[in-house]
Formats: sequence, structure tokens, C-alpha cells
Amino acid sequence: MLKEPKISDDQREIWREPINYEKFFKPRGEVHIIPERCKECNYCTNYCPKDVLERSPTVNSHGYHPVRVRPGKEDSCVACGMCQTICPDFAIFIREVQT
Amino acid sequence: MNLGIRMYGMGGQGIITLAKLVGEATLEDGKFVIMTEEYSPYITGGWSKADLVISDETIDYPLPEELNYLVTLSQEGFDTTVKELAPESTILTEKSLVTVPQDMKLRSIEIGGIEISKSLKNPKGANIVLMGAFSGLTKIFSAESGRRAITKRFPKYVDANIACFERGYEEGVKYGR
Amino acid sequence: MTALLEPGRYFADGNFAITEGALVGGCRFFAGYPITPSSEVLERMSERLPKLGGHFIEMEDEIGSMAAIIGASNAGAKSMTATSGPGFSLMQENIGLGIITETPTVVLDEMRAGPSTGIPTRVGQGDVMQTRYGSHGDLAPITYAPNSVQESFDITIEAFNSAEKYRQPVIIASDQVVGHLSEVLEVKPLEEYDVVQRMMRKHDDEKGVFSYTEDYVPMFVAGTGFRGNVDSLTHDERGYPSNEASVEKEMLEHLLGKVKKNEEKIVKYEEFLVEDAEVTVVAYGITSRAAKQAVRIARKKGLKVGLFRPITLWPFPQRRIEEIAGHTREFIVPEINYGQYSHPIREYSRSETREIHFPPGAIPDYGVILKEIEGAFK
Amino acid sequence: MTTEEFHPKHALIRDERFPNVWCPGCGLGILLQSYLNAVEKSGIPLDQQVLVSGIGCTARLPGYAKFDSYHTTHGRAIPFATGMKIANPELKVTVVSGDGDLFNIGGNHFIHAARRNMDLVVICSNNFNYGMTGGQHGSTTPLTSRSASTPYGNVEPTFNLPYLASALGASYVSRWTVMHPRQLAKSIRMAMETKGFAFIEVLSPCPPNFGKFNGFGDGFEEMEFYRSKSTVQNDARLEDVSIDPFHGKPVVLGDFVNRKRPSYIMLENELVRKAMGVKK
Repeated sequence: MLKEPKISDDQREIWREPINYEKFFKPRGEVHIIPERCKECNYCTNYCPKDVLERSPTVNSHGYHPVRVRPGKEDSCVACGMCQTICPDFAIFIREVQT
Repeated sequence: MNLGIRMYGMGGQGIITLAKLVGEATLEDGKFVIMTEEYSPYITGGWSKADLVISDETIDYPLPEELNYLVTLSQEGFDTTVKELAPESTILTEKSLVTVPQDMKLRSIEIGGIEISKSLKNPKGANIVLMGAFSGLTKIFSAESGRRAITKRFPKYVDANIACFERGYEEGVKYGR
Repeated sequence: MTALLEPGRYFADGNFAITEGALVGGCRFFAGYPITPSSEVLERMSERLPKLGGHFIEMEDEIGSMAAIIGASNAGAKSMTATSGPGFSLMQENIGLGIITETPTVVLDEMRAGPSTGIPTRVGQGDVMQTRYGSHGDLAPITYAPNSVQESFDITIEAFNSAEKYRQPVIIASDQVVGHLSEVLEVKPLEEYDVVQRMMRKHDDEKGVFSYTEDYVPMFVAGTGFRGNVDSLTHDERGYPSNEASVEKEMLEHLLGKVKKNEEKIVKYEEFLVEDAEVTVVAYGITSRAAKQAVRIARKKGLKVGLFRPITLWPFPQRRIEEIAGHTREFIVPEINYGQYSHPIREYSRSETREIHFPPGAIPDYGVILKEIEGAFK
Repeated sequence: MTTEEFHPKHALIRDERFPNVWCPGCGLGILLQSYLNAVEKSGIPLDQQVLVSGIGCTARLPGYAKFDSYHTTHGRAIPFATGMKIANPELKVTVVSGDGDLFNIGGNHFIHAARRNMDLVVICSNNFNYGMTGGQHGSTTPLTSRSASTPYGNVEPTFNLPYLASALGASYVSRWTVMHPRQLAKSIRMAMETKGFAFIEVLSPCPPNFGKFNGFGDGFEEMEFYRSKSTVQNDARLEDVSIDPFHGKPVVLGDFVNRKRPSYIMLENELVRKAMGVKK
């Protein structure tokens, strides 16, 4: 008899289960940044699975280099929302866009 | 009228309760009364005492000017207070616990409160017997007020305590003047 | 619902009177920690409050008790705690919290002999300055010192009213003797007592949590939709913390000013033959009753002496003391401590002030006061 | 990319107070995010949510959330919250404070609230030191690690917080790090649904103090270190979950305890009803 794999409750919540993957569009996200709040902690740049984010060369009024979308990666965000969840400063968020 | 009364006993004998009942009954009779209490730091086994001032006018100073009565359920209370009593004072003691010296100049009445309360099957009621005796002896408060005070304080044990009070009252009246 | 105390005459002690007075004053939450000589208040509260639909909790210590009553008040309940010197020391920090967060509550400090553990079962008046300066920072406390069972009852109702009116912790500095002596307590029908109800903020109020331009602003209470911030840090009118000295100034002047401006309404005292007194005895709490006896006897001897009894120790009855100093050449301040209230008396009267130091532990002997009065006329 | 002012959590935070006071790389903002996510999912009306804190960096958190929030005195958040909850049981009271506040100066209140099974959610952000005063050691500083007041390494054993809370009878106990924001949010939601005392320990970095003293370049590096040592083990033996990552011990995370015990508010309500003579 086949055993069902052990999946804990929270794993279920996190996992996306692609059913009929072909039929669906790849989600696309639009990155919104509030540069004045960013303290360049780099959590989001490290966490982004698509490597969309980087520090910008400009500084905000507090002297930090806020994050920005890496040039050329404008269409790469998949709206996973990890950057938004991990940002301690409420400086970044994602809106899912329909393509 | 300005009377000072001291009640003295060992922790657990119900001395403070006795004093409060006397105070309550006296108040019922329309007099002014104030009571201060004091006890040793030990919950049981230590001493406890209460002083009452009874007057026809409002009382400012809470301590008695002089002590006119002593009610004691302990030898210690007798020994320590007897020197402080005013001339013409009256002492009321629990017979089984206090020995009054032969050469005692002050008037002293011994009541077997413990024995009486036991015979009435209310062994904790010795203090109430003495309360009754004090009323009968001094008439500082009426028996009626005494009964009312008891009823108010022990709504669950009215009968047993009233019985003690009344037997005590009868004893006290015998010595009344 | 079991009613409050029936009108009538009671032979009661101070602790009973304070408890019942508090319930009439609207107290519905009590948190405390047992301590001689105030434990009877806690015990009686544990029995009485649940019957009135109120809440009682015995906390792990006095620090927690003080914090809990401030919390409860912020959740809408009129609250109180009762303690004595050692516990009162522990409460000081959170009394300051009550002041800065403008939280109404009542603290009973039943003074006993100190310092430290002192004599738990015996009287003292050594906390007088602690009720004034005990908590750090500038504050304008309101402290009542009752001297009888009747006053213990009445003043507790007033303490709850003042707490609501001026939105801060109010202290009742009673003492072991007043707490434990029994005498007559007359209770009037409930409707004859003025009880100030809590004024609450409406959730759609546009203003901030606090206001520094008005003496009184209704209080915002948790769970009513206001969604405000209450802060122990120096804060602006929105309740937001600030590091600015200018905000500190604005806040502090409001906190002190609301009491200072209403001093005449808050201050209470009793006088006995003061009008023509050449010497005035100033005494409070149980000491005032010994003093009254001494003054009475001295008057019979023809000595022009009076008694001034502050009922509010703080705010200090400054105006009246200054007036009395106009015709009184000397003040005598007996206290069950080694000289505390004598200092503001000396300061405001600018007159000769004799101190009588009764050692804590016993009811003051009025004979000592009488002797001092006689000395002042020699 | 666009720059836009309205964050999706706009209505739940005091926007005008941002940027917050926390240092770059501090995890407290993530804890705030997780709390807000939990609140949204819990379905409990926002007006019933109350946040209470003591003093310290973590204690500033309630001031950024747009709920009834109370910043009290050092170590006294739990008794303050206890008073609130008893006075108005309708409130959903969450205490969020640091390890120093809750377990050093406020330790006594914690053990008693847990013992009473007081209906509170207590979230302890543990950064292993006193952050706000400059990184002195406390009762959660791991053995041998450095702090502003243990320059030669800490010699005091630490509290094992989940074990402590569980031994006291807390209804719900869990531990996560700020690098587990989704698990953390879920845990907070479960704590909010718990009747009785719910305790969550959250490991968070302190980049300028504990992190710096112990050789971590920034908050991210410190958190990655804990994460690399972490294992999720819901049925862990709590005796063994004390934190000692510098000596090769794994950092055990999980929802450790979730049990039903009569809560204080439940029992007290019953008592009051009985005393009032209300029939069931």
C-alpha cells in the first residue's frame, strides 16, 4: 500500500500545487517601493527568487540606498510576495497584474 | 459619661469579635463608641486586645482616658492590665483561665464561660457568654441590643450564640448593682 | 444584583468603610497583594466585587497590582488597589505610569511603621512625602488623609470622583489606626452620593488621545473603536512618543496644570478654633484626633490655639496656610514620623514651626501635644 | 516599478510614524507584518484588538499598529494586559515585548500569567540581549557569547522559554524566527484562537549589538545563521530545546504545545455569575 507523504498543515499553506499547469498564466507582479522607508537591510534582495531587486545607486533622505528593480528585470516578478512579507520597514509591496 | 473598657485574650479566643459586638450593641443603644485593636504578630497563640471608649458625646481621641473595666480571657491580660485600672474598676474574668489573687482590692467577677458554652454545645461561644455577663453586670448596653448585634454578626449561628449570651447575661445580673 | 451597602448606622472599621465607599464610588475592579494592615480591604473586595459583577484578582506582587488596575481602567473599569508602605514603594513606578497616561485609579496606602518592613501591625505616618514625591519625575499628586471611619467612607467616594475628574491615580494615605479602629459609620441612601461617571471618548472623535489645551478631555477606552496609542514615553496629543523638550514641556505643564488650576476645588481641610488662634496645630490622620483633644484642653486653659487639619495632604492647602500665618505666630506640627509635613508648613507659613516627632508604633499621646502648646505660650 | 505611498497594510499601521525606529536589518518589522497578517486572517474585529508592550525595542511595536495600543513600564506589560482582559473579556489582548522585558525584569509576571492560564497572547521577540540600552547580556544570552556586559563571554545558562511556558501550563506554545514569517503569522493566528495563555517565542536579530559582538556582518547574516541551524520539530522534547547554536546545537522551531485547559477568564466568569446568582 502506498503511504501518503507527510505534509504538515503549514506546508500545505505555503505550497503552490500546479494543477493543469499549462492552462494557467504565469503570475506577474508589479513591484511597488516606498524609497523613503527603505533601510537597505537587503532581506528582499536576498529573498527574491527571481533576483529582481538590487540596491539603487541613489540615496534617500536618511542616507540609505533604497532597493529598486534591477534594470532588465522589469517583467520578471512572479508575485510570490516574499519581499513584501519579509520587509521590516513596510517599504516594498507587490500588486499582481493580469497579463 | 466616658468609660474605658479593655478586652484581652489570646489569639483565637474571639476577643476582637467580643469587643466589636459590645461596640455594635452600645452603638445600637444610641451611645458613641470607638474601639481600637491590637494584636501580637502571631496569628494564633499570641495575645490580642481591644480598647473601647464609650461616651455620650462624639469621641475624638480613640484611647480611653482611664480604664474602668477589664474583660480578660487570659492571665497575661489580667497581669498586665490590672495595674492600669482606675480605682473602682470592675474586672470580669474567665474562671478556668485566670487566677485572681486573694488580696485583690478591685471588684472582680469570675464567669465560667468555657464551661457554660460547652454545656450549651457551642464550645466556641465562651466570648459570647462573657459578652452576656458584661451586659448583665454593667448594663452598658441592653440585652436587646446585644441580641441584635449577635444576630447581625452571625446570621447563620443565631440561636446557639443567643443561648450563650443569655446564660451569660443571667450570670452577670447576679453580680449587678 | 446584590445591592451596595444599605443605608443605616454601622459599627465598622476603616478598612470596611474604604471598601464599601469604593464600591459606592463605582469601583468594579480590584487588584492587590495582601499586606498588613490593609489586607481586610483586599479580602472584602474578593467577596463583594463578584456579587456586583465586578472583578477581583490577587496579583503576584504590588508592582503587578498597580499595573493591573491601570490596565483595567484603560479597559473601562473604575479600579483600585490597597497596600501599605512596602507595597506602596513597589507601586511608585506605575503610579507614574498612571500619571503620564492620565489613567484614573485609586491607591490606598495604609501607613504603618517603617522603614522597610518596620512594624506591620503598628501605625506610622512616614509615607507622607512618598505620596508627594515617591514616583520619579514631576507630578502633581492628589492625596487624601482620612482621620475617621466615616471620613474613610466619604473620602474614598471623593477619591474616585477626583480620579475621574483629573484623570490620574489618586492616593488615600490612611494609617493603621484609622484602618483598624471601629466606630460609627452612617451610610446615606445611594442617590444622595455624587458619583462622577467616566466620560468616554467617541470613536469618531477627530482629536488625539490627549489634549494639552483643555484641563479635561474624555478618556478613550480600549475596544471602543478609537484605536489610539497610549504611551509611557513623553508623548504629544496624538499619544505618539517624542524626544522633543518642547513636547515634554507641553505635556508636563498640562499634567501639572490640570491639578494646579483646580487646586481650590480639590483642596479640603477642617478647622477647629483657628480664626483667632495665636498658635495653630497642623495635624492629619489619626494624629489630628490627638491634636484636637489637646487643643480642646488648652482652650479650656485659656490658650488661643487652633487646629488645622488638611484632608488633602496634596495639593498642599497653600492659600489657607498663608492666610492663617497672618494671625498665627507659631505652628506646631505633630506627626508619627521625624518631620515630613512640617516642611511645607514652614515653607509656606514662613513662621516659627515646631515639630513633634512621635515615633511610629503607637497612637500619639495628646499630652505631648498639649505640653508643646503650653510651651508655645510661655 | 512604481513608487506608491499606499502599502496594502496601510489601514492597519500608523503610516505617519514610518519609517520606524528600528535599525536596518532588525526583525521587528517582520514580526509586525506577521502580526498584521494574523489579525487579518483571524477575522476578529479590528476594534477588539489590543496591543500591550513593556519597554524596549520590541515594545515600540504597538505604536506602529493602528489598534488600541499601550506602551507601559519595563516588565509590566503582562499585569497591565491582565487587568485589561479581566475588565473587558471581549478584548483580544496581545502582549508583545522583548526577552529582557518579559523574562528578566518581568519574569515573575510571566510565570504567574501562564500559571493562571490568563487569556493573553504573549509574543516574545528574543534577540538574546538588551538592544535598546546597547546590547548588554540578559537571561536569554547564549553561553559563551559576547555582549556589551559579557566582554569575556557569557557564563550564565539561559532560559529555555518554550519549556518554561509549557511547564507552567500554557495552552499554546510555539517558537519561530522572523525568517519564518508565514509560519509565524499562522502561529499568531492560532494563539489568538487559543483559550488561555498562548506564548510565542520569535528569534530576531540585533545587528548593531548582539550581532556585531558575535561576528555577524548584518541582520540578514545573523538570521541566516539561525535558519541554517534550525529544524522544525512540533513534537520536540521541550527539555531539549534551549538555544545554543554556537556549540552546534540545532535551533528547534515548531508549534510545540496546543492543549485545552480551563482558562482564567472562563473560570472567573463562572465565579462572577455564581456570586451574582445568575442561573445558567
